[in-house]
Amino acid sequence: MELMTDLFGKIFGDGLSPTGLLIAGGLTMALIMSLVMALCAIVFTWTERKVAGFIQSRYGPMRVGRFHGVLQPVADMVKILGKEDIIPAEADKPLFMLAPLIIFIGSLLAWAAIPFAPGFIAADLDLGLFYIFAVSSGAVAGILMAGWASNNKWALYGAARGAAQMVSYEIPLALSCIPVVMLTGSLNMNDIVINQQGGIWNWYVFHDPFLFLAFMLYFVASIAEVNRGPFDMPETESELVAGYHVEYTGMRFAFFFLAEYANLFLVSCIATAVFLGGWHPVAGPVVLPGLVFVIKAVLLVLLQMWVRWTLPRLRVDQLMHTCWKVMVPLTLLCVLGAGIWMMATGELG
Amino acid sequence: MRKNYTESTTPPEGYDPRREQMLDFKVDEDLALVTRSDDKNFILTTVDELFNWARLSSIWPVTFGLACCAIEMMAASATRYDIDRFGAGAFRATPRQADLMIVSGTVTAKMATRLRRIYDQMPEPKWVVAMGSCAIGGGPYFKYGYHVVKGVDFLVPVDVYIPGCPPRPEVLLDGLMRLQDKIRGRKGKSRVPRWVADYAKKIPYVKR
Amino acid sequence: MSEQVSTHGWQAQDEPHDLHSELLEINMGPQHPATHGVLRLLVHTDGEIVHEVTPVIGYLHRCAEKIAEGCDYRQWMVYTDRFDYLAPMNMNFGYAVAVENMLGVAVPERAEHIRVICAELQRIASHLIALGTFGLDMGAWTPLLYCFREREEILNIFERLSGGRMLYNYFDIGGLRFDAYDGFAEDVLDIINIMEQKIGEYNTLLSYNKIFVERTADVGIIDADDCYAYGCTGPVLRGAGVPFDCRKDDPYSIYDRFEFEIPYGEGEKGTIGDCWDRYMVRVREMYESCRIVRQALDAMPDGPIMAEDLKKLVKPPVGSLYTRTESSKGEIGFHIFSDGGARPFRNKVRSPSFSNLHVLEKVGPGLMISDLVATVGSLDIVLGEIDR
Amino acid sequence: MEATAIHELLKRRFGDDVLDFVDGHGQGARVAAARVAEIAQVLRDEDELDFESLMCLTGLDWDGYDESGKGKSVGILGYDELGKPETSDRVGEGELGVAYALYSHRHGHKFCLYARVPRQAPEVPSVSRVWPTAAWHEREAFDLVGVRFTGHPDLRRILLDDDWAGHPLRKDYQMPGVWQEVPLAGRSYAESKWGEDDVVLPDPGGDSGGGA
Repeated sequence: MELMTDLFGKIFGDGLSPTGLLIAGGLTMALIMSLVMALCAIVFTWTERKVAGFIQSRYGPMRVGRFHGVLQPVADMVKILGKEDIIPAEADKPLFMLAPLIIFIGSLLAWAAIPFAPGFIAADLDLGLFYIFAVSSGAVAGILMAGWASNNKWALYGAARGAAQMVSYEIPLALSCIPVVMLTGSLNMNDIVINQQGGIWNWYVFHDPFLFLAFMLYFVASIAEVNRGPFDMPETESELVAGYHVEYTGMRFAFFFLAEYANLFLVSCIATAVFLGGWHPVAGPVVLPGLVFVIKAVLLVLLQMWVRWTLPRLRVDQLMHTCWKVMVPLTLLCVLGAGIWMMATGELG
Repeated sequence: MRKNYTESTTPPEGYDPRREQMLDFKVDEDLALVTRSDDKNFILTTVDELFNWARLSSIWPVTFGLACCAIEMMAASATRYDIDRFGAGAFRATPRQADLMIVSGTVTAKMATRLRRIYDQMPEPKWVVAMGSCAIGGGPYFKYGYHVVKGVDFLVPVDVYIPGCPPRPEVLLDGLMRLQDKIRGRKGKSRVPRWVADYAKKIPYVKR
Repeated sequence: MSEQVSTHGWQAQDEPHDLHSELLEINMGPQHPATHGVLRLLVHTDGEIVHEVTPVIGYLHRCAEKIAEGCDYRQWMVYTDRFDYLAPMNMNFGYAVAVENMLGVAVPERAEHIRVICAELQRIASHLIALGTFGLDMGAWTPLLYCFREREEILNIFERLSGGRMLYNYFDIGGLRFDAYDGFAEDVLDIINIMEQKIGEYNTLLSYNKIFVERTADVGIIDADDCYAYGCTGPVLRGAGVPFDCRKDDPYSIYDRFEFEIPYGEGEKGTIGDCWDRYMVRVREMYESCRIVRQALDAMPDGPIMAEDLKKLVKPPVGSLYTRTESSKGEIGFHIFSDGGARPFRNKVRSPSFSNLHVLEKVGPGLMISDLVATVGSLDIVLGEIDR
Repeated sequence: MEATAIHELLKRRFGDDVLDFVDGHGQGARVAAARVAEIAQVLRDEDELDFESLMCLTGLDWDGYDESGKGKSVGILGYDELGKPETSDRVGEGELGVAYALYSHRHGHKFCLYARVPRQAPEVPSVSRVWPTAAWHEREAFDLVGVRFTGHPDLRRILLDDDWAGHPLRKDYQMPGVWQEVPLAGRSYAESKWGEDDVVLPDPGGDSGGGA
């Protein structure tokens, strides 16, 4: 945001008060972030279908928009805009209408603290990482509301599963980032990224074995957190039809749809910033920091898609088992191990 | 019996060797025409046209398999035929998010009310494709089918009829394109090339 | 579960009396991605646990048995295609054998060999769908499309053979409708060679996948006694550790001439008779089918493909006969009652999926919803033959 | 064990309730309908018989059966060319029947039971306690033919809906024109709504089965 306020400061000179600068900069940044979010959702729906096609030895969208169906997501979105909006008669209307917005806003808010490039961060919070986890966990409320308000048994099942799953996986997700926080001594996202400068071996993922394990755990937990295969319990198409959004049509469904892909990118961005050195390239000086950041995040997204289209899905009890009996102890082990490592190598304090 | 077989498969006179090429999508001029007309829609003249383009480009069918034809519907969405190329590969399990109901198979009396309900649950605009002889008019179950509805258009309005028992996936794709024509607002003519129609007329009627 | 309201005095005062939990009644189907067609499962659940499951069938009842009384024996062959539309050749085979047994007709050698080749290829194709859709029930999309990819190759052969892509009407009473085309043997050999490699691919992708094994091992156990009691046959019975196969134990056609094993469940990953065993039986059966096809190709003679002395309108003698053959789903039986006329007096079809689905009432309670989906998937039902 | 020997054995156990031996294709015994369940119990439990598997249970309507074997049995009613149900004044007569096809996995032998019941009171004891698989087969026979199985745990229609009228596999069954506002009658080609514009012609390159 500083970048934006500086920019506006240069443009308007003294014409704007500091408060005005702050508001203008904040609004611009919010706009950019929403656009990035919408754009990534649109791009990733297309990517998902192409990746699925590639894995399944077919093409995926080919016809809409001449080259490899590049306009497919645009067509999807425009079509969804034009669909009839149905609210079931028995549904709890206010909650039904609110739920998609909560999920959408939950993932939108989290974007504020993602550092794409030096200075290019909407809100450079001291508690950045904490803020991200806190805000994005609001999606649980949205899923529960959607499932409850739909007045549909499948939706209720999806919501119950989704709530259990997301609340549980918050813990390994956050815990796996703790070693990094210990190393950096800060929750500020910018600080975390800046501490990783100087080539690939300074990235936290390769700092020590415990951090590598922590990254792996983070990756698995993040897939579960965004409800994608093999952890797509809340929507399990072959069991719960469509899970919590079974009754949603048109634009309201599109919000879920967008939020899913935005979240997908979000968790990848967090992983990039926290473990993969953020905007720092593999080696050499920092060039095009934003691009480097996005490339890393997109690669992670592709990895998630690869996983989704390859693996079968877990059962709901196995999912919880994995979380509480495997991942939480392992993340705690990582915290402990990283601490011991720091003491041994004298990095502590 | 063997004799009949050879008779009916030997190409009659006037058989066009271009046929083999025409079946290949890459050189299919008809398909090229469709894609080229998509280009025209880039220049958006009216909002209507934009929406029509979006609708025809992203027809999401509901996962609604009834009988034999459902397997061909699956085949059409699977590797070789890949209905996803036309943007119609996102099969939605819930009718709330679907645009197209492919009635793929025999509609029975017991299923009729359920079919109607699924249709009612779909949001407008929605389309129905009657796939296969059974969905068109009872098919082979016409004469003694006490439990078979003789055509799904008794129950819901149908946009495209795709004959066959079951229709090949290619024909389903063709039906999808006819549906696209219809959405586009074109006069939906059954655009079978002349040589195909001529060829069809020359197939000898085999009487057993 | 209403009886769980406590009777302790102090608790009864504190809690309102109407506080109780109920079982949730949910309808799985008729339109549901996991029911393999238009099956409806009436499920009573307590949270994720299934308390009671009642299959409701008949949504695809197409009156084929009534139609049988209205058309002659040959004409009805078309409808047998549409019972198990994933394995029409096996259905044709079963019906043809049934009527031939009644007539006492000997089928020419060449026709028998082509029949066996077709039936075994069809078994592979059907098992491919079973594998793929089972994977889909587990949430693995990709294996389904791989399976479809290989299935298309088999359908190619059938299409050249019979003219139909999916429903063939290829077998006729007393033989076959058409002879094999030139190069049939080479095509089949190609497919067999491809298939034997691809099965390994499926094993890597799905069968021995850790998550897949976790999901299917020790789930939905159907033991041998249940199978006998509920009339389960085919891979369900063999998955329960009983090496019973009509091709071997009640031989028809020329199956007694071929060497092949009957794979059966050994509880490799869990208990005998769990979903994984049933799945694996199908995978191994595909290998065995490949073996049979190779032997049949080697032994295939030249000659006629139709029984010589057979009229167009066949009239089996008075009486009734139950004939069973092994389709890809299990024992397909035709109980034909003849009055000596050109039309069957009554054709009863005993379809394997009908009995295989029935056992769900027994094994369903106690499973989780996900396991129920897995169990239904592992039974590999086809609604066309359940409802007929 | 030979089918004749099984018949002998049953004859010794049940006397006159086991009628004559059916030779020819489906070897078995005609039995009195009232004692089917007991006979079934013996067939399953007797060690030398051990029919643990009921392969098939068929319900059928013997109405208008041509006993002479000339194939002159009564025809059934369907829909005519215009899709309207055919009607007839003929009232069904004759008996209903049930046939059981049994198999023993252990001994590898087969046997059939044939029972007939009068049309007015078509009651047969259920064998679903002997072979659980019979439960669904009996429901189907009840549904399509109308044989009532006494002692069945849950005798409802299975394929058709609960409020369906009549039993379709009876020879005098008249096709329904409408059921619960669902039209079941057909219509002629001229009446059909198929607009020329909408009909997609198939590619004659692939003739899949039948179709247009």
